[in-house]
Amino acid sequence: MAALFDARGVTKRFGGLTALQAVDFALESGIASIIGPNGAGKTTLFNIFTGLYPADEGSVTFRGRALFGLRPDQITALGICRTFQNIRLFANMTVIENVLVGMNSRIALGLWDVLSHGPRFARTEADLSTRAVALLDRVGLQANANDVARNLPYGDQRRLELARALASEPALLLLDEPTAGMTRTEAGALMRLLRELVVDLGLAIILIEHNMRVVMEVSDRVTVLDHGEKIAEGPPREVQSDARVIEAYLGTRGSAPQRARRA
Amino acid sequence: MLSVDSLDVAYGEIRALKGVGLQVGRGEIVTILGNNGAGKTTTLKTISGLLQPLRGTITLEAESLVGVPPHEIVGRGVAHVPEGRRIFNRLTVRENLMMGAYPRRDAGVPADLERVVTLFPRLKERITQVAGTLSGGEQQMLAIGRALMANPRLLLLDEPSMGLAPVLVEQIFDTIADINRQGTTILLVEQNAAMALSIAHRGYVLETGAIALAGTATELADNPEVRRAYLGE
Amino acid sequence: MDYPLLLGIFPQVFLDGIILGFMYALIALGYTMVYGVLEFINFAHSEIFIVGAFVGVELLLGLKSVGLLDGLPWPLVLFLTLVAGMAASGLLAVTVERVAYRPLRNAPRLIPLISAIGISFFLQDLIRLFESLWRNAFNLVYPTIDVLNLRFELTETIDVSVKSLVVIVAALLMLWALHVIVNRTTIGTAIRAVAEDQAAASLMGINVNRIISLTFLIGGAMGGAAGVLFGVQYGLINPYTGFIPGLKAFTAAVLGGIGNIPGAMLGGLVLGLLEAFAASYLSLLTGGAFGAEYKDIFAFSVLIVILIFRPKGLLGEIVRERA
Amino acid sequence: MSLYSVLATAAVALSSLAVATAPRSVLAFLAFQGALLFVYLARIPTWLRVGLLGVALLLLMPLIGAFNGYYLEVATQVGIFAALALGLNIVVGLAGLLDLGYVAFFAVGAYSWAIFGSPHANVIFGGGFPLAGVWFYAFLFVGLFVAAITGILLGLPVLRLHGDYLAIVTLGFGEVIRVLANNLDKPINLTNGPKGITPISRPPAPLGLPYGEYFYFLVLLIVVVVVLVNRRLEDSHIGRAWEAIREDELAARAMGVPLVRMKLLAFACGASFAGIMGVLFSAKQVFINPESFTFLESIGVLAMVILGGMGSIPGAVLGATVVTVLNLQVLKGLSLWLNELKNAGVTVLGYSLADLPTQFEPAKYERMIFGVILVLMMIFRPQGILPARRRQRELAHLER
Repeated sequence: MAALFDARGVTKRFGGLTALQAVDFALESGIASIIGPNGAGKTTLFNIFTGLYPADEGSVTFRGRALFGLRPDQITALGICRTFQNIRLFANMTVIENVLVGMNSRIALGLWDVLSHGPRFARTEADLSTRAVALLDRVGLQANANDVARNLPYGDQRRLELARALASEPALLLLDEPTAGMTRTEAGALMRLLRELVVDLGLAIILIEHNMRVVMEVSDRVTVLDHGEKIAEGPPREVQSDARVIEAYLGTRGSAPQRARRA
Repeated sequence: MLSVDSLDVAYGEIRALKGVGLQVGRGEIVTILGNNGAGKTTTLKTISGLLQPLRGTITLEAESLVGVPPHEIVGRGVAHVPEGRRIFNRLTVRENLMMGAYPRRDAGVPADLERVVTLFPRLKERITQVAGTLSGGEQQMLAIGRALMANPRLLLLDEPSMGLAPVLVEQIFDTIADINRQGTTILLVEQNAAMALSIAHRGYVLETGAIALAGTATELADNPEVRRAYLGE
Repeated sequence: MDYPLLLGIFPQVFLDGIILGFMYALIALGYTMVYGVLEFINFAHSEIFIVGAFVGVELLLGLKSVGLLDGLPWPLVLFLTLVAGMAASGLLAVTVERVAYRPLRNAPRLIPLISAIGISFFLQDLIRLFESLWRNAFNLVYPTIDVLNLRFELTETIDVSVKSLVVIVAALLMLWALHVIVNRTTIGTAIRAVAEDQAAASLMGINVNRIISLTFLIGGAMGGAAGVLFGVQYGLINPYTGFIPGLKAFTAAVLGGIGNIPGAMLGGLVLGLLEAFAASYLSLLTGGAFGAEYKDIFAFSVLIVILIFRPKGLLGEIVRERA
Repeated sequence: MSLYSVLATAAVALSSLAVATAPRSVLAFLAFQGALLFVYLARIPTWLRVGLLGVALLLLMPLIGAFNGYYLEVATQVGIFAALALGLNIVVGLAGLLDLGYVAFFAVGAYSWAIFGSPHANVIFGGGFPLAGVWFYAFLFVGLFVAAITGILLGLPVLRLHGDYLAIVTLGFGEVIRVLANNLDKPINLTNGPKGITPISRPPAPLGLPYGEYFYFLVLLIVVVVVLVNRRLEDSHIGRAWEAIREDELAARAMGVPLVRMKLLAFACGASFAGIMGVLFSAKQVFINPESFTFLESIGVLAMVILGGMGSIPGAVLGATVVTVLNLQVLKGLSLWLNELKNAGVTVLGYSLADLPTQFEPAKYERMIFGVILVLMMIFRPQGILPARRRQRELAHLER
């Protein structure tokens, strides 16, 4: 049987610069992390997976269906949704409206339903609100439903982005640095939530993370990118001790806390 | 040297800083620790004039910096390396560095250019290259080098480790310590508390827009609160 | 089909196209420089351009009324007219930025654009109002300077007027000067730095407002020069004349890659040539069914096609959008 | 009854009385319009508001029209432009796409009826034209569809463009339509060129209504439908998708909003209203030529949307009223008044008005008015007079 998500030989060039070189990446279930230095091509990979960039070579299949050539909204409708590294909420819309937009690909109303305001319209709208409230509940933002997204604190904005992505009922969730800027407590809570999602909803998750502690704690598998190439892949412990990974990314000298004591 | 007192800053309705006060003495490295949204970047932006405070004072060697536009603050000897580096991607490395010395009319510019490329030999190799083609670490070096071209008395550094591989972070911090040894006072904002405390003399902890803790680097590194919340123990 | 005729007019049409192209190029610089720095279409630039033409015609008419038009050497007259047009348009551009754009610097993008459209409309009628009260006419004709109308016969079918040569030489000189300023001077580097990142530039000690004013001054002055040259070349102007050439010049800027100075020159030339050929050949090739009046449609079609297939223009760089 | 309720009722009653007693006074009619605005804004019970507006629009206005037909003409024009402004409001206000060639769709609608509803079609198809007046009603829908399809055809290639590029391309498109209207008298005479098409058939008016009243009611009906459509779109997943696109196009796409389809929908909706109004306009005017479809008109409609408040439905109506009244009444009135003063040889501060240059005519300066409106609104009140809730938020954080 084909894997849930299978990318093969993905290559992307920007002008003369090769951002990704024949990257393979497959995922059946659970949480996989992608790590690597800035500019290694992690976010570019996400942009290709979600249809925002066309790839130059390679193929990506999701549940056996080829994704290249599909528009981002079609990919979302198939069940892949994402968050952004630098938070891209609809800043002037309310929290609940943000979530409702996320449901767009699951709404089966036509123009005529909207213009005629028929019973189907009323039913659907009511159902959407109920589900949106439930999602906000899940990420702990139920009290903020009618706040304007712009006014939420940083950590809450990240959680709202997660809720908005979940609103599209994805089977695969792509999270771009979800814990950036969160306190350790917040990051821990978020990781527990992700684990819950995997268990409760059978969700598969791909994470881009810089926080190595988070990566080691939560991932089932880790992929390391450097200069657009995959240099290592495997269970977290194995990758952590890989010589190439240490050289390209982790560094060899004493870990930071020891340096702190030295000062 | 720099003295900030009861600083209030707001974005629209959201209050970002509430009565922040801090001192930086000549020759020191002072670090500001804190989580995202705590107000670290806002503090630096207010010092360098990019943001205007609602109230409070900022004085550099007895001169007030409040209300002075950012391009004049550079002339007073404060250079700011902004978050995310913000180098000029379409300019060459040399043009980027020369922009750092834009307001200077003195004869010391060539000597400072020499000093910067000695500090960062990689920049010398790539001096005619367009800055957008540099790697992340090189871009960070360029951003710091560009700020040094203003020949500042006080250097403000915002998250120099951000987005860099752990292996590069160490190099950058070693260089920051070097720059300080050569006589430049440094105010350093960092998420990577361990690294920051390893080179700083003193530090402040910022929480939701207010100073929560202050002390020497060793005091902070030994403080159980700091160890739990920022050093992850 | 009359092939000898088609071939015979070719060089003349080519020359006309080049002249028109330089005119577009000069106007396009105003759009492209401002766009490069502020990412904003200075919609009022077409009026800034036509103000240059009006200041030029007023100066020439003034000189004529005191009898100096034929008394002074013609290169001096032309130089003075150009300088006056450039100064007026440059200062107008700076003023417009100060009054109508600067207060909107941080607003969503459509807002300054709408303000610019407002300024454009306002200026059109302001010129009309002024000229109506001052001369009781707002369609003005450039007074002729005899030397400029002299024509050299290159071959039997092609001739070049002195004014065409003047237009080409003046345009080339100005484009060269601009190139030097932007690429070889510190102030030019500062302009490019501000174009890329205003906040970072201000942290370098660059006075961003001053650089932006300077950009408007240069772009406006180029537009003013184009206005004077336009008047000298084509003679008749009115307050609404600027609109279509402005639009075409913007098309030229987009064609070449907006924000890109060599692109504006290239785009101007390409568009000028296309248009000249369309104007002369469309009617000949379609047996009179479609005439020169379709040249505007032609220009806009080019704009649409370019934007579809090369949205960044001929010389535009492909900028990675950060997700 | 509250003070406001009394005031509102009195304002409507007194101002309509004033118009009845002084049917030639511009000021009296302005007072009537002001009274309606007051009724809309005042804090009075909804039943009273609806009642007063209903009485004023359905009863008083046609009565006033009997005293002075010009006022009914003004009111009808206000209605036409209100519908146009509401159509453009969908495109600019809700979906955030700046369309500078909007009047092109109006032209498409107008020409579709003008050609078939006049003997001009005989030139193209031989005999059998004009179509009978009842066909007008069918052509309201033809105009809608033709304009919507034109909108989609224009939209398909250009909607990938970024905001301000789109603005310029739509401007170019508007010019293309105008140039075509001006020049398609050869090789086949489709539009009769600058001379325009006349006479255009009018529909038979029911109940023997005079045409002034008939068109007034028809326009009113269409405006009501357009308002309804605007509101329903705004409060649906379509409206939310448009807002999301306006906020962050890339994020909207990644969240499953079909970008091109939503933008085309906005374009088509906006265009279709203009198409209907075009058909109505050509029948009402009996004569059309390309002069009615210039860039000036597009900017006029844009000025209405902005003046009222982008994205705001009552704003668009108010904007249409203010701009139309300004053009048709205030500026024209000023010109007439100035001419009378000139002819009477009045002097102001020692300057004889008779010496004013003949080229100076206030009615010709609508561009200046639009220009000043646009710039001042952008600087001092970009959200408009009656702002939409959302636009207020968008701009609030920029204020210092």
